[in-house]
Amino acid sequence: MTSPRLTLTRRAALRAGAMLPVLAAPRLLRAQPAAVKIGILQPLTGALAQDGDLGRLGATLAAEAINAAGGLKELGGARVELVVADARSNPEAAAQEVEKLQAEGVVAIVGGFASPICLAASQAAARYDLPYIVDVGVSDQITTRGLRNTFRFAPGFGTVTNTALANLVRLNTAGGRAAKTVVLVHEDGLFGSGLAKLMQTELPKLGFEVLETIAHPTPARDMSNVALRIRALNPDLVIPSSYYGEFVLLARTLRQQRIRPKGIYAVLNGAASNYRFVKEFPEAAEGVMDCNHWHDPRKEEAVALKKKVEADGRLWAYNVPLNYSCVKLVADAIENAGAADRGKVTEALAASNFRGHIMPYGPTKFINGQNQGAAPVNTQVQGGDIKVIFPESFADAKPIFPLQG
Amino acid sequence: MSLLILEALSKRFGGLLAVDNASLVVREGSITGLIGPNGAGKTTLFALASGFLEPSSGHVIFSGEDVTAEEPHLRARRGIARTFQIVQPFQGLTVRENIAVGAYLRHAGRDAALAMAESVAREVGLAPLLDTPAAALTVAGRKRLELARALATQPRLLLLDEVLAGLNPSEVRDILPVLRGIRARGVTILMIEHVMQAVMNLCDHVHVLAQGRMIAEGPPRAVCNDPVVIEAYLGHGAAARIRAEGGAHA
Amino acid sequence: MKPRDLLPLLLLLGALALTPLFASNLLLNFLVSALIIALGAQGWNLLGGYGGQLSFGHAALFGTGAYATAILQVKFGLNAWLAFACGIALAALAGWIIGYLSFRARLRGSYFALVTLAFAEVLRILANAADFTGGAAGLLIKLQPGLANFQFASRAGYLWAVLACILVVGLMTLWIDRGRFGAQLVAVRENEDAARALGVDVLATKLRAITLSGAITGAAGCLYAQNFLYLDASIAYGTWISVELLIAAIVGGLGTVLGPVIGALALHGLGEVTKGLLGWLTGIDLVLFGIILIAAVAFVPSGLVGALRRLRMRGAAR
Amino acid sequence: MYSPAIVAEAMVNGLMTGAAYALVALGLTLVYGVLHIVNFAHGALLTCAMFAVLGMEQGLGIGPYAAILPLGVLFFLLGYALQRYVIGPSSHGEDRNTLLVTLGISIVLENALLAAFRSDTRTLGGDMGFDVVELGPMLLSRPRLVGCAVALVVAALLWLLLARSDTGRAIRAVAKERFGAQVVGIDPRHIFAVTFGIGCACLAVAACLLLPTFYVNPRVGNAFVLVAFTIVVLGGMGSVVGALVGGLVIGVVESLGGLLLGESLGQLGIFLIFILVLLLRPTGLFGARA
Repeated sequence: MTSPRLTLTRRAALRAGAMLPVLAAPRLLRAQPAAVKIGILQPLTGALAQDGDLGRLGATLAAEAINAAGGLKELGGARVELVVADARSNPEAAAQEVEKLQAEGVVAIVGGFASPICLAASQAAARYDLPYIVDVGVSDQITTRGLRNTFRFAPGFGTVTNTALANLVRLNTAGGRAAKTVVLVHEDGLFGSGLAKLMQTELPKLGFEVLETIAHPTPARDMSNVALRIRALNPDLVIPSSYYGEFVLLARTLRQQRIRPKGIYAVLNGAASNYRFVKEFPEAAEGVMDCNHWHDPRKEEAVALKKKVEADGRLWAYNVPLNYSCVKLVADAIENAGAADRGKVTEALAASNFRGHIMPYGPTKFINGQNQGAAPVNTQVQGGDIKVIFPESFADAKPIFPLQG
Repeated sequence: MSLLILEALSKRFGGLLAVDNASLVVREGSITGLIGPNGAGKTTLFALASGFLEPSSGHVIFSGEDVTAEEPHLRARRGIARTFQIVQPFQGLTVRENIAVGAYLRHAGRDAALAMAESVAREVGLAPLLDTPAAALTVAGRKRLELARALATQPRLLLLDEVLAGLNPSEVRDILPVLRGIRARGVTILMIEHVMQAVMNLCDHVHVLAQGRMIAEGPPRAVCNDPVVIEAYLGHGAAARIRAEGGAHA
Repeated sequence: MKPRDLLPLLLLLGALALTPLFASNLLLNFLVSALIIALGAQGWNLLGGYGGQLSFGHAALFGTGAYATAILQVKFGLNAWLAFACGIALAALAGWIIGYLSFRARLRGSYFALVTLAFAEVLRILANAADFTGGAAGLLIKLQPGLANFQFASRAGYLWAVLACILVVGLMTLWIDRGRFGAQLVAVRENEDAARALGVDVLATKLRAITLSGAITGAAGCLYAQNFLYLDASIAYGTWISVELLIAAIVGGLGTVLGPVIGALALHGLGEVTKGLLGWLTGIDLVLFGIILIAAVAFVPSGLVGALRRLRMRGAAR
Repeated sequence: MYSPAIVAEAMVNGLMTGAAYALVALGLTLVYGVLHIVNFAHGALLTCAMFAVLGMEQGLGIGPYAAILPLGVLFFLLGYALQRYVIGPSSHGEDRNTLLVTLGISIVLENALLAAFRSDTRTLGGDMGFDVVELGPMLLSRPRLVGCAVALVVAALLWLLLARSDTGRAIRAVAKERFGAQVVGIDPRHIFAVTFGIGCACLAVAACLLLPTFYVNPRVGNAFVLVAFTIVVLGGMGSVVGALVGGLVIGVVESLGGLLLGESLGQLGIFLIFILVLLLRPTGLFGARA
């Protein structure tokens, strides 16, 4: 590991040399400490570009907020500068971009979105002991590899599924045990298949009968057959885990085929808590529940941010508050470390006790890189809006279940 | 001693009987001609002999062995080489490289194959053009190239499908001694030819194919005067007319 | 082989081998990625460039190599070097099977291209669904730097490993180029009937080519797995890899020894340059990349190696 | 395991999906049959057309069915220009170059759309997608029924065009014997461009019919490309009737495969058919024997 370090410093020296004329402007040099660079790695092109774009939006807003509030105070008001890199929706490009961010001299990297990208990028970052904060990637492999540099702020598969199941049981109990049979619909990639596998083993233990598990590819051209099978099976509950386009197709087809299960209980769904879907297909969306990442509606900062994003004509989705929070988390760690030094920042992250984020997680506490307080939220589309129904502590609506057919 | 025997070959394409019970014998060391009007099935017969087509019935016997079901490349190894009526050069390669492909059949090494290619090129008069791309050759050049590639496989039997067609008389004159030279080296030749001057000059024995059937065979002169052959070429009653005209002139 | 024939290959690879002395890790990483593609493209080039059989499905071979290496290590605890060798062998076998089925059916041109594409897609769907490939979750090779594990702490190790493979394949290609098999393969590309008439066993020649091609492209897949330590079905068997390999080989120059290497470096370099120039507006960089690709085909139809040759000849003529 | 009613409905669904596939495949098969090129830009062009439909509706208030004619004409011109001034001249008549050029075009189009519209998945507004026609126990989507009917009409028109019109004869002449056609005074470059234009017009129609029940994002066309290739091969490259029948067959196979094996493995069925057809009868069901 010594030779890369050497080249690194040499390169850094060269860069500094190249920048000398700029920095030599004396007033600037004295007035402002060097900006601290944070790498933002998102799939901005390719299949996942929609999510990558949302993630970038959240991160950008966080940097603006930090800088507007006077920058990093412990570092003499240093500004946060984001270096955005495009993972091109594939892990290889992501790993390559990590090298580029490393060369840019970032102090940490935030993002990834998809689990394969997070896995490859965090491993590449580990070679440089570069802290990597996973924004969304839910695969539990991410935090079980023993990589010291990798932190996940949001919940992983295990936590999400457990919460989803616990809430499902509560919902069902409150609804007079209306649901006994379930059909799982999932996309056949890492996220959908993984989730379905967990559900398949856990649901029967909780007294639900899984009638069928239906996998579909992304992109899928047609959901009519999935709808047909659901109609034939006539389950009380449909649990879909798909990306945006496919879930929209499914919901529309179900509606069109007049298939009305007692509930659609999505987990980590790409559309069920997406405002575009709710606005464009209010009828298909009505009553759909989702257990997913969601901002904390009790926090003023979160509400204000949501307003701002919507006022700009942009979409509000969970990627925004998650990336917003992750960037603020890194900024907090830098402040605690007292320097833009990656070793110290890693330690600060590991010991972090950060409350300034806008997710409903409580103060951060990382064990083996996983934020222990992280938990998903249950939402339901009610009256054309997305309401929080669980946890009850900050729910702004009561669940409607079972739906009237 | 007969080198190639085609025994009652038939080839059917759907409803069309292209070759109908045709038999033929090529004696070792001979130049045998195969003539016949257009569409008689000569090229089909060649394809059957060289293995590019499988006969519907009948046998192909080469040097005493039945090769009816053998793939063309295996027949080439046995010593049957053919040229194509529509020349098929390897367009992207030079003349040398083209001929070398044939030479590699008997020579595994590059140097030996290239040496062979050069010597064949000299034999057919392509030596000055060795490094020309095949695509740049004239029609005559391409015909020679077809011949050279086939020769480079060091065949015992050479099947030549109209190597003289499309050449002008002086080009034909130039190539006749080449063919004789090849025979003199002990290579047996079976040729499809329309240029009768060449057939008369070269062939020891001629077979005539018309509408897929063998209608005559014998020494060239005899065959050319055979009324059956004349009728096949010129239509019903032609032989009688020619005889009558000949009589009037005499 | 004359030393003169070897010179360009040795010079290029030698120069690349020296880059770790001065280059940053960023550049080394770029080179490793580009050269893995170059190696795969060398495999594609043997079949597509020399043999004229344009495959759209080399991902089938790349992915088989990659999965074999990963599965043998992760699930069977095999040593990484042995897994590498097995990966190459299995990819060669995959090549032979695909070749046997399609060449026996006499598929050529677009038909062959499409059937290879379909084979790759079938493998992708199966790998995504099967358990022993890790299914959709993919496979993670444990990060354990060490020569015995075929993992290197420094990027230079990977670079040299890839370069060594490229050198071996380059020498082999040169040897083929100058020998009987090469002449017969090119003859098959140019005209199958004529080749057959000259005693070339067309089926066997194509099969040899696709098997070798499978081994080479499979080796690239193995190296990919060792380098990134993570695989899933769309990485290993995705259409993108087939496309990258064939673009690199064609842009570099079909049927040339150095073409795939130069093509892969040029394309990856171009990708980085356009990204650097225009990365601020998502997508615009790839628009420029596409335009340059089209322009390259329009103005340098014989590939970069062909263009370089012409330049040199023009220089010599002066 | 499923009641006959469900299986029957799946088949009807498959036929309706298949009709849309057939339209996409029609353009592809025509271009292949005449130009002998595998057009990699087909998917990206379909995406373009779908964005155009969206733009017509949202920008000009012209619904997808009203847009069929103007977009058909527009895409004919676009396709004509692409082939005449980009693909033709830059590929020098070499298959491998055509391949790269069409690939380049698809990269350009896809990413230009990405830059212009971002990667969001969009749908046509309104609830047109929910219109159903009740047929016994079956609820059939009205837009998809319309799509099916229009696809049949377009295929019939195309067949007529090829069989009866002068242009059609010229196209067939060029497809069969490029040089011969040239000798009798047909300009193959013009005919190639016309063919490509017709192919693109088919895509525009397909886009108009797909969008009411589907979504669009800058990569959506790719979902249809491989299946369109399968149809082209199954039907026989260059055959209009083949593309139509092939599309319907694939639609039904996919639908039943999806029902019985699951959507993911159902896709496998398509590719296996594809491979088997290629290996056993490469000229397809309706292609001329090679």
